[in-house]
Amino acid sequence: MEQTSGNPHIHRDDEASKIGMWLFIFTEMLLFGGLFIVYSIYRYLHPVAFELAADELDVLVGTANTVILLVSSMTIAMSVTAMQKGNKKLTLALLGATLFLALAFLVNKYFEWGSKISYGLYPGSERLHEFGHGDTLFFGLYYFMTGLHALHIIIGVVIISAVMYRVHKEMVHPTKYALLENTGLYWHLVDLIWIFLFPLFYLVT
Amino acid sequence: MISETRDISNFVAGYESTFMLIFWVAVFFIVGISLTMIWFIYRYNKKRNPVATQIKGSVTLEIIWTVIPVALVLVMFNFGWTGWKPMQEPPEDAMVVKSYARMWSWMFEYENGRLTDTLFVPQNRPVRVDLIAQDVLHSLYIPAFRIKQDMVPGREGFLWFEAGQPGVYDLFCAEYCGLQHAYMTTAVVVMPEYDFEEWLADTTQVLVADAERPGAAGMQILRMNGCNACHSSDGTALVGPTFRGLYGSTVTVITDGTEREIVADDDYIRRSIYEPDADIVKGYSRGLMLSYRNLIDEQGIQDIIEYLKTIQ
Amino acid sequence: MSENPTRSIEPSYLKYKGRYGGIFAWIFSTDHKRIGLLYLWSIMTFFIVGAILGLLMKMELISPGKNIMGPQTYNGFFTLHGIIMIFLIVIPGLPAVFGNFFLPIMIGAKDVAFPRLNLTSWWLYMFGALVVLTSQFTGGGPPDTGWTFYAPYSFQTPTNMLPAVTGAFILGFSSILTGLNFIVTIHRMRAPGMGWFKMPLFPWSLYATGWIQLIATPIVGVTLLMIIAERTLNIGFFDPSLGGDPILYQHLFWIYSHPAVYIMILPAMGAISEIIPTFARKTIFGYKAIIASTVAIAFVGYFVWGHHMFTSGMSGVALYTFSILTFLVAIPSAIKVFNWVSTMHKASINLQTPFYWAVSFIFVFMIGGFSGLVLGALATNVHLHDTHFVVAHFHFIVFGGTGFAFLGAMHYWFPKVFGRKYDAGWANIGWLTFFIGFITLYGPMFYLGIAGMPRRYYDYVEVFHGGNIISSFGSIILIAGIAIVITNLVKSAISGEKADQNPWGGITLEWKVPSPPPLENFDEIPHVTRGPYDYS
Amino acid sequence: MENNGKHHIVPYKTHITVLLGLIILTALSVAVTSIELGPLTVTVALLLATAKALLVLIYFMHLRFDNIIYSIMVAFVMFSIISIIVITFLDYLFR
Ligand code: HEA
Ligand code: HEA
Ligand code: HEC
Ligand code: CUA
Ligand SMILES: [Cu+2]
Repeated sequence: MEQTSGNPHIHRDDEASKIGMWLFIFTEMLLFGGLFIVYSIYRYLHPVAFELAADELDVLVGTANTVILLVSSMTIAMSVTAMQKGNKKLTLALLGATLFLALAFLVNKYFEWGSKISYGLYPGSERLHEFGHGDTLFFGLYYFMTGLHALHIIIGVVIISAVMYRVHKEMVHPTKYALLENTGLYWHLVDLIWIFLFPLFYLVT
Repeated sequence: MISETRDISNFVAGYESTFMLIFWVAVFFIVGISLTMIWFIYRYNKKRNPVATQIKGSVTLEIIWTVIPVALVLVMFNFGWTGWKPMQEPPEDAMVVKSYARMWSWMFEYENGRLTDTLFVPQNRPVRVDLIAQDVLHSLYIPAFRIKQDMVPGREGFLWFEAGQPGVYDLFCAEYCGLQHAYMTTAVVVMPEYDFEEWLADTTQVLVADAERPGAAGMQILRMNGCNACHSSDGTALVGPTFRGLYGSTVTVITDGTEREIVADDDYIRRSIYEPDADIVKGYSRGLMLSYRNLIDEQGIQDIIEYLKTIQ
Repeated sequence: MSENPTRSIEPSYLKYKGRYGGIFAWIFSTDHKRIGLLYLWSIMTFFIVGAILGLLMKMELISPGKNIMGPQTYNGFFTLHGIIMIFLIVIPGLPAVFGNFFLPIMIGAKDVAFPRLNLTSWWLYMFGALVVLTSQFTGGGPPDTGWTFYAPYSFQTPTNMLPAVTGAFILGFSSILTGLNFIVTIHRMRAPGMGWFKMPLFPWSLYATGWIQLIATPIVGVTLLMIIAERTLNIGFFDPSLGGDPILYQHLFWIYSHPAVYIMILPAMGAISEIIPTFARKTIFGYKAIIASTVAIAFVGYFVWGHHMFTSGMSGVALYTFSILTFLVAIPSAIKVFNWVSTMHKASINLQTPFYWAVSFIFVFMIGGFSGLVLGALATNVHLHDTHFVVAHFHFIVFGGTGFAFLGAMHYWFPKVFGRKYDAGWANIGWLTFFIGFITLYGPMFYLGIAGMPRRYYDYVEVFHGGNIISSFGSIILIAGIAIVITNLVKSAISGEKADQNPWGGITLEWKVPSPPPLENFDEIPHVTRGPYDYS
Repeated sequence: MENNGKHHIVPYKTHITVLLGLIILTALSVAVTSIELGPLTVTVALLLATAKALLVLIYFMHLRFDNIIYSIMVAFVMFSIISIIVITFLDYLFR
């Protein structure tokens, strides 16, 4: 690999990859930042419709998903600690837990979306257009933002699986675990975004 | 086209003074700095000055050339703001004209319900133009008056002015709005107050010269609604099919995805105008032509058909 | 391999053998210099396409009525011209070509922080470009919205918007990754001794640019995603008939696209800040002031986007704020101009082609900049918005600013990049022709705009005829100029005279390595003790 | 590069405490919704969310234990996001 690069001694710089990861996180924050602008403007323009539409969403499911993500955030943070302490088994177990929670989140989301859609609430649906502009926008944003967020979760699942494999093969080990750390950062970002999505869509009714 | 007279509209003065201020500051700096550079290049050329004097910088100078430009731009800003502010404040007693923009034609409606495709206004009287866009963004722009305002569908806007000189001025659509954007132009006719009143009261005129011809009323409707932007009467296909030879011919259309042949009779014409997306003429795109249900009444449809018959 | 009699026995980056041969030795290379050249060739190709489109538009506009194309074609042309020029040329332009090539060398590093990511950026760039270009030949035909994709027309036009928008999205990604890479490189890989304030100004400008790329580009990314969703799912984000607000689209678009104009100009200013001290043989005047102004432009430039929307019907408060911020963001540019000119004072000027480009850069930049001030003032903007005055403004400052700086940098670093000298006589003739053509082409557009000719007009009324003739005529001179410049450079790159390590007597680090540099730039990472322009 | 290798190890206990804090805050924000606070609802919800976000940033994402430069960058980015939202609202609030 290094030979192709024509650059035989790329030296390792964990700090650099961490800065890189943070910078990437910033771009993600702004990506969602753009959507938060859209959300807040339309909420401001259609306050009543947004509040009523938010009632349609199931607070219980939302809360459950919030807790799921928070716990998963903790497990992945702990897995870094476990790695630093050289406990491979525990690292794998914690990562496995994270993965499991991520999947649980997705399953939850799947049923949530499914019930909304079967109820006739999806972008471009007749029913939504009958409801009026505010609802159309609310649900448009709901699907778009939670959809984009779910996409990030799916990507996260892939990455975490890859990291687990590498931990298992000891390509990631107690003196070289930048990859694990960065995956953790990414996962926390996914959590961070949800922390804001949750109240904005489910709570402020 | 851009006239030198300052009273051509009430906003010319604000524009001119702002422009001139920035222009002269610009001339001063651009000429000054360019000459300085040329002088330095000449004076401090390698040949004349083989050894450079190393100067790291000067805080005093940095402050000077920060503060002076800041002061200058604030003045410029203020000119721009004061020139713009009155545009937001139409007088209460302004005459109101409603303007409708759609791809790619203009229509103006006066207080007494009269409709035209050219904007007629009285001299020396404030006119407020309400802006209504019916499909996409447009922008009403009268260069001679130095005014422009975008027309946003779903939201009402306005602009106002007071014209000072009788005459005919260009009116452009300044926001890109698709194929015929460059042809979405018309004129503003400024008339002395008295002439204007007379013109406005006279609701009988329908292109007097042509009134006798069969179909003249229909043609007038086509012109007024801007149909000619997309439909020619001479056989050329524009955005939509030509009207020439349409009436009574057999048209291939696509209805709900299936192709069929249909004779262009009264019903078909009516449907084409009221529900353009119901039958899409083969080879053309849906969604371009909008329904004219609220704009053309049954009488209008009959007049149009009358006209179409004349160019069969 | 006999390239460098001067010092190194290592083969130059142009010659070394990697794992692959032929073209693969380039398109799979993670060497920052090869990637820089990859960008150079791709950008040049696209530039020729975009420029020819510009030329054809000018031929259409030479007289009223139809000359060589219909309105549909014309609308497609300025859209593609704008997309190519902005997203494929001036945004990547200096950072991707010279940034890639020189950033590591100038800060004394062997490569950028993430070489493989760097190669990925190029691939994304090419892929995005390809996707944009497919829009021309498939579906409903070339997109015709202008490069701004304003809603709601961009949802309604039957033309092939999806590939264009998707392509722009991918290009944004490529741009973000380049910026990210540079920031990390600058944070982590400066040579020992090179503190932040011993870093040359070109890397500084790339650092500021990197930040703009990082925090502005995602906004347009998500906006473009929304357009895609809108066109495919009919959500209604910006569709007034579903309650959406088209003005909000404009906000989002310009939140990115205004900072983007500073992505274009900052590296250009950085390059000028390298050229001037080298040929003046003198420390740059006000090194720290220039850094401060770079950072200030990047920062304040983030909050002025609304000046593109003065006539859209925003609130008065918004107009007030945006107008005043627009004026304030001009100040750092002014500071730079004054510092550059002061650097020439008591210098010892070696008058070479790059210096001509630099001086003419300052000249056209001032014209473009002041016309920007005219547009930033509310009363004048109302009249001039969306007229050819704006077209003149941005060609002066984008093509004039970034373009002149690019060509200046091209000549300046040419010996380093190719290890050969360009033909100075032809280079100067090319510059002069180019300069004259440039002024003739775009100068009259100011007049046309003041007279009221709207932009994106396929056809116009007779009063605008005169100005358009001159302008179209200018475009022909300009081609001649560009053709001379490009031919000269291409010819010299192939068969020019060998250049030595430091033809201009520059003292930044890139002049301390052989021309062309070897694979890893430095045999030994230098230890920096002096300031970047310390000529004493 | 000097930073390679020396890393602060966050004990498991800290993680668990933080999680507890997060869950309490979540419960709080759900509980608050049932109280009628009028326009304050959004503010309270966002304040609670911000508190949660800070916990995640500071502890889970290690900002507290990392070089200060990371915190500065995060603050700068947050500031940018908030500014563009505020500036956009300058248009909508005063229309
Ligand atoms: C490289 C890109 C670039 C740069 C650097 C700039 C720089 C500036 N631009 Fe420009 N601009 C564009 C690219 C750029 N622009 C593009 C592409 C568009 C059109 C987009 C589209 O609609 O398609 C546009 C459009 C545009 C508009 C919108 C016009 C409209 O559509 O209505 C405005 C309005 O304010 C504006 C203003 C400015 C200002 C004030 C600056 C300032 O930063 C300029 C500062 C420079 C100087 C002032 C000159 C140097 C200073 C001195 C010589 C010292 C003396 C100075 C003083 C006394 C003040 N620009
Ligand atoms: C970097 C940016 C850039 C550059 C360099 C240019 C270059 C040119 N542009 Fe550009 N232009 C834009 C960016 C740019 N443009 C943008 C962003 C828009 C707005 C689009 C929109 O409205 O959405 C625009 C719009 C625009 C319009 C307005 C359309 C309208 O509103 O109606 C026009 C009209 O004349 C025009 C003309 C030209 C011309 C004649 C050139 C010329 O300078 C090109 C000159 C160069 C050549 C002609 C060289 C040809 C080269 C060769 C022949 C090669 C020889 C090669 C070898 C020997 C190897 N452009
Ligand atoms: C924005 C462009 C546009 C405007 C303005 C427009 N049309 Fe059309 N029109 C079309 C297009 C495109 C079609 C073909 C697709 C279709 O059938 O909907 C069409 C089709 C038609 C047809 C059917 C023609 C045929 O050959 O079968 C009629 C009749 C018609 N239009 C009448 C009108 C009238 C009357 C007006 C003005 C009041 C008008 N149109 C304005 C674009 C337009
Ligand atoms: Cu209507 Cu342009
Ligand atoms: Cu701008």
